[in-house]
Amino acid sequence: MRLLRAATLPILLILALTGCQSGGGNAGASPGATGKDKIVVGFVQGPTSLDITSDATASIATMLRDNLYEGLLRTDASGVLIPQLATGWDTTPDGKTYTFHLRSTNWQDGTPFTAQDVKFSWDRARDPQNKPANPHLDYWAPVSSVDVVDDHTVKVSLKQYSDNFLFRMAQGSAAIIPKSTHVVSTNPVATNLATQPVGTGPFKFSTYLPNTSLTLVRNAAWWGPKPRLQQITFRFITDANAMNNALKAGDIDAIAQLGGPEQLPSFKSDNNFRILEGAPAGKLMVAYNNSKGALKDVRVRKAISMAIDKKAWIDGVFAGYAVPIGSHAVPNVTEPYYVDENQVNKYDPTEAKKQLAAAGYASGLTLHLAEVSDFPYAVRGGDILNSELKAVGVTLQIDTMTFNDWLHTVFLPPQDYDLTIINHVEPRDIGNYANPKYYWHYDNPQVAQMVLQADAEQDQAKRKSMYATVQKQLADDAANGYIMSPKQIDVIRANLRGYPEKRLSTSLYLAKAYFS
Amino acid sequence: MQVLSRLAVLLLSLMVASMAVFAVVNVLPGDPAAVILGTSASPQQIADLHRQLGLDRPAWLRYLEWLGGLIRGDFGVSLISKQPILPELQGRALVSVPLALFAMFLALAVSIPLGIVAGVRYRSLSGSLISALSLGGIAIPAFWAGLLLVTIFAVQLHVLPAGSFVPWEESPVGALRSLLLPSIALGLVQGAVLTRYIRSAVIEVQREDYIRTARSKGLTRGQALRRHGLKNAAIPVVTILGLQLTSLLVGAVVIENVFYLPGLGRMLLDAVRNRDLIEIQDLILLLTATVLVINFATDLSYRLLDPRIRASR
Amino acid sequence: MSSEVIGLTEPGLEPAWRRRSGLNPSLLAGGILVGAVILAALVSYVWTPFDPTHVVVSDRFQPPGQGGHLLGSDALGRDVASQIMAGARNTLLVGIVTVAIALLIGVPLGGVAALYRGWAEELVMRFSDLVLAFPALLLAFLFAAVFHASTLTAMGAIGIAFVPVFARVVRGAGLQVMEQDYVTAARTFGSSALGIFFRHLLPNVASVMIVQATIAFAIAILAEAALSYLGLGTPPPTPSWGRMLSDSQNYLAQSSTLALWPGLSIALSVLGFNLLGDGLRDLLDPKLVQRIPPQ
Amino acid sequence: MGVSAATEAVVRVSDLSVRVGTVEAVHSVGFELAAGRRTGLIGESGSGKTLTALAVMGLLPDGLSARGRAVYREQDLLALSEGELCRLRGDRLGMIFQEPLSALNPVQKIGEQVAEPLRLHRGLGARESLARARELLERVQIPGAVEKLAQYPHQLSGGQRQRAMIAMAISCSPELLIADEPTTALDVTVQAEVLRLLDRLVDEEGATLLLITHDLPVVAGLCDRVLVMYGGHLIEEGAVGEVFDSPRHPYTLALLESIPSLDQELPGGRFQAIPGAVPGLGQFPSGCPFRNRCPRATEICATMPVLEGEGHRAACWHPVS
Repeated sequence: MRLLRAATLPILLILALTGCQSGGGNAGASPGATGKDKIVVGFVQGPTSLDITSDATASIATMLRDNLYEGLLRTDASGVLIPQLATGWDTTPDGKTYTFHLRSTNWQDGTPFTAQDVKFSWDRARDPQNKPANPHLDYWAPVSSVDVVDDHTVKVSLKQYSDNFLFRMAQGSAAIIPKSTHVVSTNPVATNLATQPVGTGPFKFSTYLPNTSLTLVRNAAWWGPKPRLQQITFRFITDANAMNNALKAGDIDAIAQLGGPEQLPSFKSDNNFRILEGAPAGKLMVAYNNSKGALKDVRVRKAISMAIDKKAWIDGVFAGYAVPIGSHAVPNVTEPYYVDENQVNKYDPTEAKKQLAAAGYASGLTLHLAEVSDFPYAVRGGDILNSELKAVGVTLQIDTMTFNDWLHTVFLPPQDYDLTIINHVEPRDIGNYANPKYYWHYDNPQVAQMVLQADAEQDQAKRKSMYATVQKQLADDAANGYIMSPKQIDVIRANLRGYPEKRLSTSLYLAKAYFS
Repeated sequence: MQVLSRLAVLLLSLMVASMAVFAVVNVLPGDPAAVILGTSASPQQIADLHRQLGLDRPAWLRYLEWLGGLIRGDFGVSLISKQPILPELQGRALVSVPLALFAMFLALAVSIPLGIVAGVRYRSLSGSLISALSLGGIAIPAFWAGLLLVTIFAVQLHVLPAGSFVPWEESPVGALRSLLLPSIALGLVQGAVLTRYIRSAVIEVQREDYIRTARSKGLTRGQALRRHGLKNAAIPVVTILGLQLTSLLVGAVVIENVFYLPGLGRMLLDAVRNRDLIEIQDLILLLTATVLVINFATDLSYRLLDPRIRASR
Repeated sequence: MSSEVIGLTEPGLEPAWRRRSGLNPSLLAGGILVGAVILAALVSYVWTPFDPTHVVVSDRFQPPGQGGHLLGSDALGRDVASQIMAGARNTLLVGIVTVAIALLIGVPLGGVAALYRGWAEELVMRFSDLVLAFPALLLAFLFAAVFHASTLTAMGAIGIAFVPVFARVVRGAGLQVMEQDYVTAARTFGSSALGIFFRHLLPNVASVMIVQATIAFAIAILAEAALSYLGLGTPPPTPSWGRMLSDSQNYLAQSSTLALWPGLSIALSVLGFNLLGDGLRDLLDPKLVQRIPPQ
Repeated sequence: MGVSAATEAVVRVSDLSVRVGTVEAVHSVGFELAAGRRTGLIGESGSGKTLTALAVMGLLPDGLSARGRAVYREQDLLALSEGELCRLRGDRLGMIFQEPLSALNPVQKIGEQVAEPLRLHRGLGARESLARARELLERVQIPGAVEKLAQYPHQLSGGQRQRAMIAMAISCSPELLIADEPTTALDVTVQAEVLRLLDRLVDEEGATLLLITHDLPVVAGLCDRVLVMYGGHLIEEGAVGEVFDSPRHPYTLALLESIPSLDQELPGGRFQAIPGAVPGLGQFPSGCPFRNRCPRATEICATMPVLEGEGHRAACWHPVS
């Protein structure tokens, strides 16, 4: 379960995958920045803070995790957890205690990295009183204590085994921050890391122009092999067209997550560029308020799910660059428990009408859609949904709102809405179904229990089958209108090597990148 | 003396405008915290934000603080980014101001010759053609003109960027290139409006008795228009120019969003979308102040041009 | 703050003898264009080639003329021609409501200023000065931020921005009317202010108002299109020309004609109302038409 | 064509017609302006007298065109190129307009405006021409000429403006001076002064004057000859004394009778308005334009009569005795 706090509002991982237009302007890049050892990468959105442990904007993790900040471990492209600041770790058989052996290295400001920093970082992250709060407070829910064994050894005790724990410690917000320099400033929402980030990674902070660009330079003292790039500039370009054009014009060298997939054909035909079609990530869905009015009736929810033509959405919203999903899981390495539930509630307007009639809405039904106008996918999806629901006799009232409004009316209490289109990009978030107060208001005690049990289950096969049962139940209940998982698509200059080929959205590791 | 009294009126207008902006944002709908957080945020959230914004204090005090801050150059802190607004404002102005100036320059460069030609030859085909074109130009929304220019020069020909901005520090040439299409889109439409006004001013002026007098002295039509007509024609045009600058400013707000330029217009739109009321308050007042200052400048130049007004109070 | 008494386009430049003879080409052309918009809007209530909101993704990006789509289809396979027709409704609605707001507030204000003079007049004039400092779009931005952005905030803002124009024209004309002997006579015989307003003032400013309203209509269309383009105007799924344009911007590479039709519709309607205003001015010959800065 | 003047003609106008669009407003007018003489051109508004003068000067407004001949020193003014005309205008041909406020450039200083012809035709520099302009202003008796040089038209009184206008017109000592109702816009007291000034200057310069006016006493006091126009036709001309004493055309008679008081005795000695109103442009009757208002009109008046007579000529089928 993920908690969102008012203090970290204008954020959210959901921003990540799709060209979100909120928050700030953008800028182009220096022409001819394709120098041998400098790279300019285009991002849709800049971070609101440079403190990776206080900002849940997905872009900050992608830009800074593994490049500037490091964690004890990281996920490689195949989803395998590999050592980073930890050289290795031991687990007790009950899975409740982890002992991390730490690398001997220095912070970018020259002070040594020790176990104290780890304890400081994680104790701080799991403290709900801390401000600014870690956006993923729930990652540390299973943790009972973090103890320093010696300068280079740290022991973490869990209340019970958690399958997700290590995976989550590889995420951005679990990065280790320096205790010595981390002085909380008087500003309640920012630390000194927010403007002067210090990490242990291959690149260190240089300059940050809000809404324009963030520049990192090589950290010569890094523990790993010397990065070939001298400088990385992340440039923020909100609009998909402007971004594509900047790449074509040579202003940038790569687009991290293409905003407008419909423009891919123009890159495909051009030998100067390579399209990196990554794994599907995120769950784009029509979320249902399971506790409201007609939507309490499973037949109505099923009817809406059946009215949705996933193929039309995949083509119309993501130009085909997405895979259909039938439940709350995506077919990629981060969610190995994925099962295909696309057979449930298949597109069938006739059956949808029957279900509605059975539920007593033969003469029609009016539902409200909370549409986030900041997200192109939500706007396009809203138009499609409107047309599809009209075909089965449901009238859609579209209420457009900003993402900020959405957070405060739909996601956070009062959670007053019927339907909303949203893309959940956080991996392994199926646990949200265990929380009946989550904005879907899905309340199924068996599912809730099974989700919690699955995370504590050490047996892989058993765990997998538990998750499969949950997925099946969610599909059968039509808990939400699951539609598709959009693919991670990066477009890069053809002579750029060492760029993560099939990256997960969690980080963009550039220590190995270079121009040929 | 008159200038001083005009200046006093300007300052008074600025005060009133600032009150109006503050009132709309802070007083009219009730609670800015509720506005920022959405219509149905929890009381706890609203109370938190109230404290953060200092809303528990009386409105007049907050108004004075805001105004005092503005005078000292303190524009406050953005609710969303938590960054001080002024530096951002300055950076954005480096995009918007050149954009507006280029567009105005372009509009004048197009409209002065065309307007004069159309005015002098208003009975001939060329004059009518210019007139018809400008009538069409008035009807074209600048943002559509921008889209068409993007289609032609960026999408089809790939010669100019479709948007985004190269900062001046990185490459002045790149920055200019980024501003070229938006300036053209904005300038052409404004130019069409101006052409029309210049044309009618020139036509009107040509019928004036003093032009006939000038010709009776032995000046040719062209000489009479140049020596006696243009300065007179400039008087109504300058008035329009003031209004045009204002609409150009507003047009720039829209066009920046067409070309994704990180200017004041984009900042304003983002602030509106994010309900960053502090930023909105600052930006709207800034733009309104610009409008008022432009009006003031128009008034002054009008006086400079027309001795009749200069003399009478 | 000085507002010029000058038309949007130049006053009738033709000599009187030519103007009187024959047809008024502005009136004719403007009438045809405006008539076409009204016709499209009315017909769209009973018939459009397709349901303008009906999505057929497999049918997207049809070029004009293909698959029964006269003007092609958009990124979701919706029929562009049908959307243009239905969009005309929205355009007219915005124009009508905007002008109505401006008239309903502006005319009484101007009337009060002319009838009562004194501090009432001063108040009205200072109020219009204040509002004039806020261009329509800025006002719309402010409203969108404080209330929820919708067609209503857009129309309200544009309408209010027009109020001073109407108030000033009515006041100006009203002052002239009040000087007339028959009005002075009516007042000495005890006609109420309201009576004078309706019997003498309104009929006298009617022709100015008609011309002014027509020109304001054109500006309102432009302003609403800009707001919808920016996402602060008409919300989906109601078809709107401004929003069609903003949609089309994402697909300029796929279909360059997508940006053409809504833009052309806006431009032609604006042109139509401008021409109609010019023609009406020549026909009715009011002398006090004020200029409204476009956009 | 009868030659009535003993001296040589400065301008000889013949068969001059002016069209306003498709409507003919001045019909085949012909007359001569004898050197050194003063000729009055009278008629009501709309009679075509100003158009005739403007046609001679080549200053007709856009949309109006002139045909015929107006010969000045062997050159037909109507056939000259704009450039050739410009060399004559302001130098050899001067004109004074009716409304001095609108006829002066409101945004240019008086000095500049008066000096302009001198720069143009005499090639004087800024300083010289301004000095000459001051002399001219003094000559037209504008008080405080030095300050006035640097003032704008709106700062002068009506009479001063007209004096400045006159100064401008005579700056190059023109051979022909056309004054188009030079005093109509002025106060009555000022009118007399300006006329006296004009009288004196024309004498001093030895210029030929064409004075356009609807003010008959002015013509009587200032001019040698008089031309009467009605409906775009020249209907009577002759020496002032002859025409005013014994008008031949019923219109001239009516005009004279409509004047309340005059130095000389009027036929009948009463004040009488001309019946009916002057028709609008293009709405005059065919033939004699006055026939619909004329008490003597008969059917034959449907044909336009020609100017007849020696020295004193009139175009009427039924002339007054």
